[in-house]
Amino acid sequence: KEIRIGLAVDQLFESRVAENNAIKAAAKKRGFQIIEVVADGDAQTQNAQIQSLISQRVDAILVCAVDQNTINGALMRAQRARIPVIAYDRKLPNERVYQAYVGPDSVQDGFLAGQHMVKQLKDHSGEILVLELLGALNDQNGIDRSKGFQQALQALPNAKIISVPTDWDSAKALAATQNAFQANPSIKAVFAATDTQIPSIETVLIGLGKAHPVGHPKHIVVTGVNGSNDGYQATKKGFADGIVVMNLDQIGEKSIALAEKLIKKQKVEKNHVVAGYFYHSGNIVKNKDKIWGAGQ
Amino acid sequence: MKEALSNQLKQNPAMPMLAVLMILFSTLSPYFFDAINMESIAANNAVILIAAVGMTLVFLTGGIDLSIATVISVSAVMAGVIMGHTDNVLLGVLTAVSVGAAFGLLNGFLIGFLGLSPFITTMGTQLIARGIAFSVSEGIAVQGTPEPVIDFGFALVMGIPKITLVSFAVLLIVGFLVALTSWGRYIILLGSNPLAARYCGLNTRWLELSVYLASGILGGIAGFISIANLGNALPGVGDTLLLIIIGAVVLGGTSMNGGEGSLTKTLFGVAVLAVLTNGLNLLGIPFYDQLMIQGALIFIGYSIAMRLNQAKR
Amino acid sequence: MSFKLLFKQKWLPIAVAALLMSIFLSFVSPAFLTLTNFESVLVQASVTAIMAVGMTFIIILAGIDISVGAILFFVSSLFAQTLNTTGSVALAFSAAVISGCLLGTVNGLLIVRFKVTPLITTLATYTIYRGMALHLTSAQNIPVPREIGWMGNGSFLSIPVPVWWMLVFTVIGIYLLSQTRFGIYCKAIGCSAQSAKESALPINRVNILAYAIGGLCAAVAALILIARVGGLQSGIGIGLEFTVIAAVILGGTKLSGGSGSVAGSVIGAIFLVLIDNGLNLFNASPYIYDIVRGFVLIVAVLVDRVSVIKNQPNALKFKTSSEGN
Amino acid sequence: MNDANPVLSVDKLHKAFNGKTVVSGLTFDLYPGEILALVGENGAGKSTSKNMLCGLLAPTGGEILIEQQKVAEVDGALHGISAVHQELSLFKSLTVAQNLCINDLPGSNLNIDWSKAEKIARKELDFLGVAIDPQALVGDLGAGKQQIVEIAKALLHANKVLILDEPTTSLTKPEREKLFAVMQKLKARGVAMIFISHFMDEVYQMADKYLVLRDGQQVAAGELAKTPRSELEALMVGREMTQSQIELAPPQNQVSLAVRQLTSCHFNQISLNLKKGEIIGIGGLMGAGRTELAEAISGLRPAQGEIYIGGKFIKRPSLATMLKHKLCYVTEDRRGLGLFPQRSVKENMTAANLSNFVQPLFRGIGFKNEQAAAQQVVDKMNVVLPDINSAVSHLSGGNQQKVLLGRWLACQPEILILDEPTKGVDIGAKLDIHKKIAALAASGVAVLLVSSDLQELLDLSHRIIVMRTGEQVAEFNRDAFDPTKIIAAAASSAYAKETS
Ligand SMILES: Nc1ncnc2c1ncn2[C@@H]1O[C@H](COP(=O)(O)OP(=O)(O)OP(=O)(O)O)[C@@H](O)[C@H]1O
Ligand SMILES: Nc1ncnc2c1ncn2[C@@H]1O[C@H](COP(=O)(O)OP(=O)(O)OP(=O)(O)O)[C@@H](O)[C@H]1O
Ligand SMILES: [Mg+2]
Ligand SMILES: [Mg+2]
Repeated sequence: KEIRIGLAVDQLFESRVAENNAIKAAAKKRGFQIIEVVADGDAQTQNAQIQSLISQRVDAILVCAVDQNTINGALMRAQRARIPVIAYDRKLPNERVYQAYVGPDSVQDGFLAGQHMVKQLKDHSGEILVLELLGALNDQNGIDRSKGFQQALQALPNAKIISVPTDWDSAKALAATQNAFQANPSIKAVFAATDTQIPSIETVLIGLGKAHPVGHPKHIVVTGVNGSNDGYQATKKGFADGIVVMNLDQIGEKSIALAEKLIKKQKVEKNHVVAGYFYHSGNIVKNKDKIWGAGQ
Repeated sequence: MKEALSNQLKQNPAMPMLAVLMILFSTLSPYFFDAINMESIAANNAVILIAAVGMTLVFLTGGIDLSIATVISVSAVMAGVIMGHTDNVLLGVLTAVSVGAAFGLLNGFLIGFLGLSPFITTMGTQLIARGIAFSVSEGIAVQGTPEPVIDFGFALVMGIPKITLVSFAVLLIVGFLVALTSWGRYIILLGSNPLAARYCGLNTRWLELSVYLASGILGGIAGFISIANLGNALPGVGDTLLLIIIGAVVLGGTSMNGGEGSLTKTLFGVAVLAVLTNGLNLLGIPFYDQLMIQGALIFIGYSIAMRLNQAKR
Repeated sequence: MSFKLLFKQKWLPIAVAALLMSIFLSFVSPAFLTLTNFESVLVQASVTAIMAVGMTFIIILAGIDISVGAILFFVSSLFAQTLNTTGSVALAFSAAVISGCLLGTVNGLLIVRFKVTPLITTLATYTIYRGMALHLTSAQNIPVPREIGWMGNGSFLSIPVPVWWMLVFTVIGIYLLSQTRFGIYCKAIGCSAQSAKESALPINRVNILAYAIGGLCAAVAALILIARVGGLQSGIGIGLEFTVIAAVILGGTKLSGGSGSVAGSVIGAIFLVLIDNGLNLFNASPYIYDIVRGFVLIVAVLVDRVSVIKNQPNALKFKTSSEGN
Repeated sequence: MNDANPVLSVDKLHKAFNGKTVVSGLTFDLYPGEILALVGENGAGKSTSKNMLCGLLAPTGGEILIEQQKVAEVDGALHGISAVHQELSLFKSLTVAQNLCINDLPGSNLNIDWSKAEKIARKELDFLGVAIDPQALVGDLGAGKQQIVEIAKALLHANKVLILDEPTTSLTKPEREKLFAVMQKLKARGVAMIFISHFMDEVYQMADKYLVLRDGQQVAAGELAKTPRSELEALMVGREMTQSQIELAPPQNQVSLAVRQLTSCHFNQISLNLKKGEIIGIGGLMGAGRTELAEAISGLRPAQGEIYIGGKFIKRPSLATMLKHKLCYVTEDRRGLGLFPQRSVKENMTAANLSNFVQPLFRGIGFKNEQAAAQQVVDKMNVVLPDINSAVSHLSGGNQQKVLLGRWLACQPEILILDEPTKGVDIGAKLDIHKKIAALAASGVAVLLVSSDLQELLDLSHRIIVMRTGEQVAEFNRDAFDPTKIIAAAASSAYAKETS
C-alpha cells in the first residue's frame, strides 16, 4: 500500500516553498505520496486542514504551524488516530502532541548574524545606532531571531537598537527603513529578520547616497537571516556583509526520514535542530551550493 | 411543507449552493461525509458563525463592523491572560464578554451618538484592538489555558461538538431577538431608511449603539470559543477572519446597505464557505488552484442563485 | 476660489487633520520638517494615493473593489516574470499595464453582466487573481534589475518619479471627475441608480470604465512598488485594499456613493503615511503602532464630523441617510 | 390638427408582474400638439403605462408605434419621449444645472462646458419663471422646487412626446399656472403630451382627450369637451360621485396646542392656538417654510420659542416627547422620510406604534396579531395591494400615501400635523380621507393641515393661516374664505400683515 504523508503548511512564501520542495524531493525518493494543504496564515484554517488530513487517514503528518500553540486540538486528534506528527520549521511547545521536531535554530541564526555585525562595528566609538527590522510580532522564528541577534549585540555596550515591525512585508520594511533613517541619520548597521528585505534597504540607502560597498569607510553593515537569492545577490556585490542561510535541504531530508521511521514504528529522538550557516562576501563563492536561493 | 421549503429556497440564495457543493464533494471524496470530517467542519466554523451573527446585525442597520474579527483576538487574549493567572473559567468568560462589550460600546458611542462613519471608526478600533492584543500577549499565544476549557473544545454531544452547539444557541437567541422582538424590527427599519426611522420616533442613536454593542459582545463570545477550539488564546486569531465573515454574510444574502437580511441567510452563507474550503482541501487540489476555484465557485454560485431567486419572484 | 466655496470642499477636513498632524510632528521631532523627510512621505504615499484615485471613482459609483491589492500582486508577478523570461523591458511594462486594465475590466464586466454585488464579485476575483499570481510565480520572489527601477527610484527635475506619477494621477483624476461626462455620470449613478436608469445614462459602460481605471491605477502602483522593493515579493500588495479604501473615505468620499473628491483621497493617503512616519520618527515601541494608528484614525473622523456640524448647526440632530457611511 | 399622422400609437398594450395583470388593452393614438389625460384610481396602472411608454418597463404584450414605425423597445432619448416621473428621479448630490443637462451635456465627452450648462439651466428655469439657483445642490431644495427641477429637466428634452405623471402634487397654485402656461407653449409647438393627474379641474383645463383606466383595464376614452365631469368621475371610480360638502363640527374651547413666537432660520415669530377639534389650514407658496414650521412643532427641528400642549409647556421638544403627548406628524416626503422601501406594507404600517398593533407575550416580544391589525388599517384606508407582506415600494404612489397616513392615524393622535396628506391620492380616496379627518376633528382631535391644494384647505379647515417667506402674513376664518385673497396674501409682497 502506498504511503501517504500529509503536509500542513502555514503559508506560501519563498523559503517555505524551497523547504517544501526539499521535503517533496525526499518523499519522492522513497516513493511516498505527499498531500499538501496550505493554511494561508490562518490558524483556524490550519486546524481544520489537519483534521481533514486525519479524516483522510494519512500515514503521517508533517506540520509547519501557523501558530505554535493553536493546533493542539487538531494534533491531539491525530494522536488519538495514531497518526505520527512531525513538526518542521516551527517548534511546538506542547511535547505531547508531536513525535519529532526538525527545524532551524532561530536564536542561534540571529546570534550568528549579530556576531558578524559586532565584529564589523567593534572599532567604532560612541553610540552606535543599529536598525533591526523585525519579522511579524506573532512569529516565533522572527521573535527568536530577534532574541539571538540582541544577545549577540550585548557584546557591544555602546550599541543602541531601534526595532521596527514589518510583518515580513517588504513594502512596510521599505517605509520603516526610510523613516528610521530620517529620524536617525547616523544609523551604522541594519539587521533584517529576513534577507528578502535587503533590496528594500538598498533602495533607501541608494536614495540617501549611503549605499557603499563592503570595505568602504562609510559602509553600512547589513546582515540578515534566510538564504534567498536577494541576500545572495546583495552579498555577492558587496552591499550586504553576510547572511545566515538555513539548511533547507537537510530539514527536508530529515523530516521525511523521521516520518519513515515513525511509520515503521521505530523509536526516534524528539529534537532535530538543523543549524544555519553563515556566509559572507569572503566565502560566498565557495559556499554557493549551500545557499538554497542562489540557484544553479 | 413543500411550500415552506420553496420559500426558504427563494429567500436563501446560498441554500442551493450548499446542496450542490455537498453532493459534489461527497461524490468526489469518500472522506467528506466522514464523521470526523463533519465534526471538524462544525467545530472549526463555530467562531466564524458567532462573529457572522454579529456582523449580520450591523449590516441590517446599514453599518459595518470591521473590528469584530480583531475583537475576537483581543477578548481571547485577555480571557487567556486572566485564566492563566486565576485558572478560573467563569472569570475568563466574563472577561471575554466584557472586553467585547467595551469595544462594542466604544464603536456604538462613536457611530450612534457622534455620528462618525462606521467604516473608518471600526477600522480605528480594529487597530486599537489589534495593538492591545499583541502588546498584552507579546505576539505569542497565551499559555495556561485551564484544562476544562480545552476539554470543552473537544467535547461532543451526540456527535456534535459542544462549541458548535454554543454557536447554534447564539444564532437561535439572536435570531429570536431579530425576528420576534420590537428591537429586531426597529434595527431593520433603521437600516431600511434611517430618516424615516427618526420620523417614526425611533431612538436611532440607542438602536445603533445597541447593535454595535451586540456585535462586540458576540465578538467576545467568539473569542472565548476560539480558545476552546484552538486550545490557546492567540493574538492573531481573528485577523484573517474578517473577509471570511463579511463574505459569508453577504453570500448568505444579507445586504450591506441595510434593511434586508436574516440570520438564516447568514447560517447558509457560513456553511457554504465552510464546505467549500473543506471540500477543496479534501480533494487535494494545490493551493493556488484552490484559490482560483474558490473564487470562481463563489461568484458563479451566487449569480446563479440570484437569478433563480429573481425568476421565482 | 472664494472663501465660501473653500468651505464646501470635501477634502477640507482631512487636509486640516493632515495639517494639524504635521504641525504636531514638527514640534516634537526635528527630523520631521526636513525636505528629505517631506519627500519620503510623498514617495511612501504614492502607491496608496495612486490606487486611491482609481478607488475614488469606484466608491463614488457606490461600488467597491476588494481586489485591487490582488491586482497589484498579479501585475507585479507578470512584470517580473516577463522580464525574467524574455528580458524585454518594453514587453514587461506593456504586459503590466495591459493586464492591470484587463483585470479591472473583468471586475466591471462581471458586475454589470451578472448583476452580482461589487463586494462579492471583487471578493471572488480577489481570490482568483491572487491564485493566478501565485500560480505564475509558484510563490517565488523574483528580483528585478535596479536599472529599470526608474519608476520607483528615479527622479526628474529633482523630484522623485513616484511623486510625479502621484501628481499626474491626481490632476487627471480631478479633471476626470469634474470636467468629463464619465465623472459626472459616476456621481449621478452612485447617487441614484434608479434615477440613472430613468435618465438612460450609460450605467454599464461607466461601471466598466471605472473598474478598468481602478485596475490601471493598481498596475502603475505595482510598477512603482516593485521597483522600490527591488523585486517581486510573494504576496506583495495583499491587504493594501483596506488602506486604499480608508484613504478614500478619510478624503470625504462616502461609501454609499454619489459624491466624493479625488484630492481628498490623495490627502487621505498622505495622512495615513504621516501616522507611520511619526511613529518611526519617535522610535516608538513596535507594540503601540496599531494602537496609535487606531486612535489617530478616529480623531481624524472626529475632525471631519466637527466640520460637518459647524457647517450645518443641526447636523448632529439630523444625521442624513447619505452620511450613514 | 388631426389631419397629421399620430406621433404615438399604442395598441393593446399589456403588462403583468409575475402573472398579475396590471395594465391591459391600452389603445390610443396621440397626435402632435394634443394633450391626453390619463386618469384612474390609485393603482389603476397609470404609472406603469407611463413606464412602458418611456422605455423603463418592457410590455408583456401589445405594440407601440412611434410615427407609425413599430418599435421593439422604446428609447426615450432616441425617440424623443421624455417623462416627469411621479417619484422624483433626480440626483440629489448634483447641482440643478447638472441635473437638467445630464442627458445632453454641452461640450465634448472629455470637456464639459459647465458655464454653458448653467446658461441652459438658467434659461429653462426663467422660461418656467422660478427663481432657483442653477448651482444649488438639488438635495438642498425643498420638495416643491425639486418637482420644478424635475419638470424643467423633462421639458428640456421634450421634442415629440412629454408624459407628465402627477406633476402638480407639490406645486401651489401660481406654480401650477406657470406650468400650464409652459404646457400651452409646448402644445403650440406641436409637442404631444400625456397628462396624468387626480385633479379634475386641471384635466378639464388642459387636456383634449381622456382615457380612463380601472384596475388596469382601459374602460373608456373620448373627447373631454363631450364628456361631463360627473360622467368621467363615475367612469373612474365605477360609481357616481356625490359632490357632498364636508360638514365640519365646531371646535371645542380647550386649546390643544399653543405655539408662541416660534422662530428658526426658515420662519419667524409664528404664533397660533389650535383648539380641540379644530382644523387649521396653513397655506402659502412653495418655500414659505410651512414644512419647516410643522417639523419644528413636531420636535424634529430646533427652533426658539414656546410650545404648549394642553396648556403644558414643553421644555425640550423632541419627536419622542411629542409622540408621548400624542402629537403625530405626517411628512410630505413619503419616499425620503416616510416609508421603508424594502420592507413590507405590514411593517410600514406598524412602525410608529408597534405596541398598539400587537399583543406581545412580554413587553417588546412577539408580534401576535400584528398581521390582522395591520390588515384592518389597510382595509380601512382602502389600500390596493397584492399582499400585505409585499414590499411597500411595489405599491402605486397613491397607495403608498395611504399606507403612510394609515400608519399615523392608527396612533390615535390627539394632535395631528398633516403635511400634504393627500399627495397623489385619487378623487374617491381623497374624499374618504377628508371625511376621516373631519370625523377625527369632530371627535376632538386637533389638526394642523399644511397643503398646497387650495381646494383641500378650503374644504377642510376652520381657519386658514397664510405664510409667506417664513412670516405669518394673514389669517382667514371659514366664513371669510376667499381664494383670491388667500392667494394674494401668499404671493404678493405688497399684501400687508393682516387678520380678517
Ligand atoms: N414592481 C412592481 N411589482 C409588482 N407590482 C407592481 C410593481 N409596480 C407596480 N405594481 C402594481 O401595479 C399596479 C399599478 O401601479 P401604478 O403605479 O401603475 O398605479 P397608478 O395608476 O400610477 O396609481 P397612483 O395614482 O397611485 O400613482 C399597482 O397595483 C401596483 O401594486
Ligand atoms: N433638506 C433641506 N435642506 C436645506 N434647506 C431646505 C431643505 N428643505 C427645505 N429647505 C429650504 O427651506 C425653505 C422652505 O422649504 P419648502 O419648500 O419645503 O417649504 P414649504 O413651505 O414647506 O413649501 P412646500 O411644502 O410647498 O414645498 C426653502 O428655502 C428651502 O430651500
Ligand atoms: Mg402613479
Ligand atoms: Mg412643504
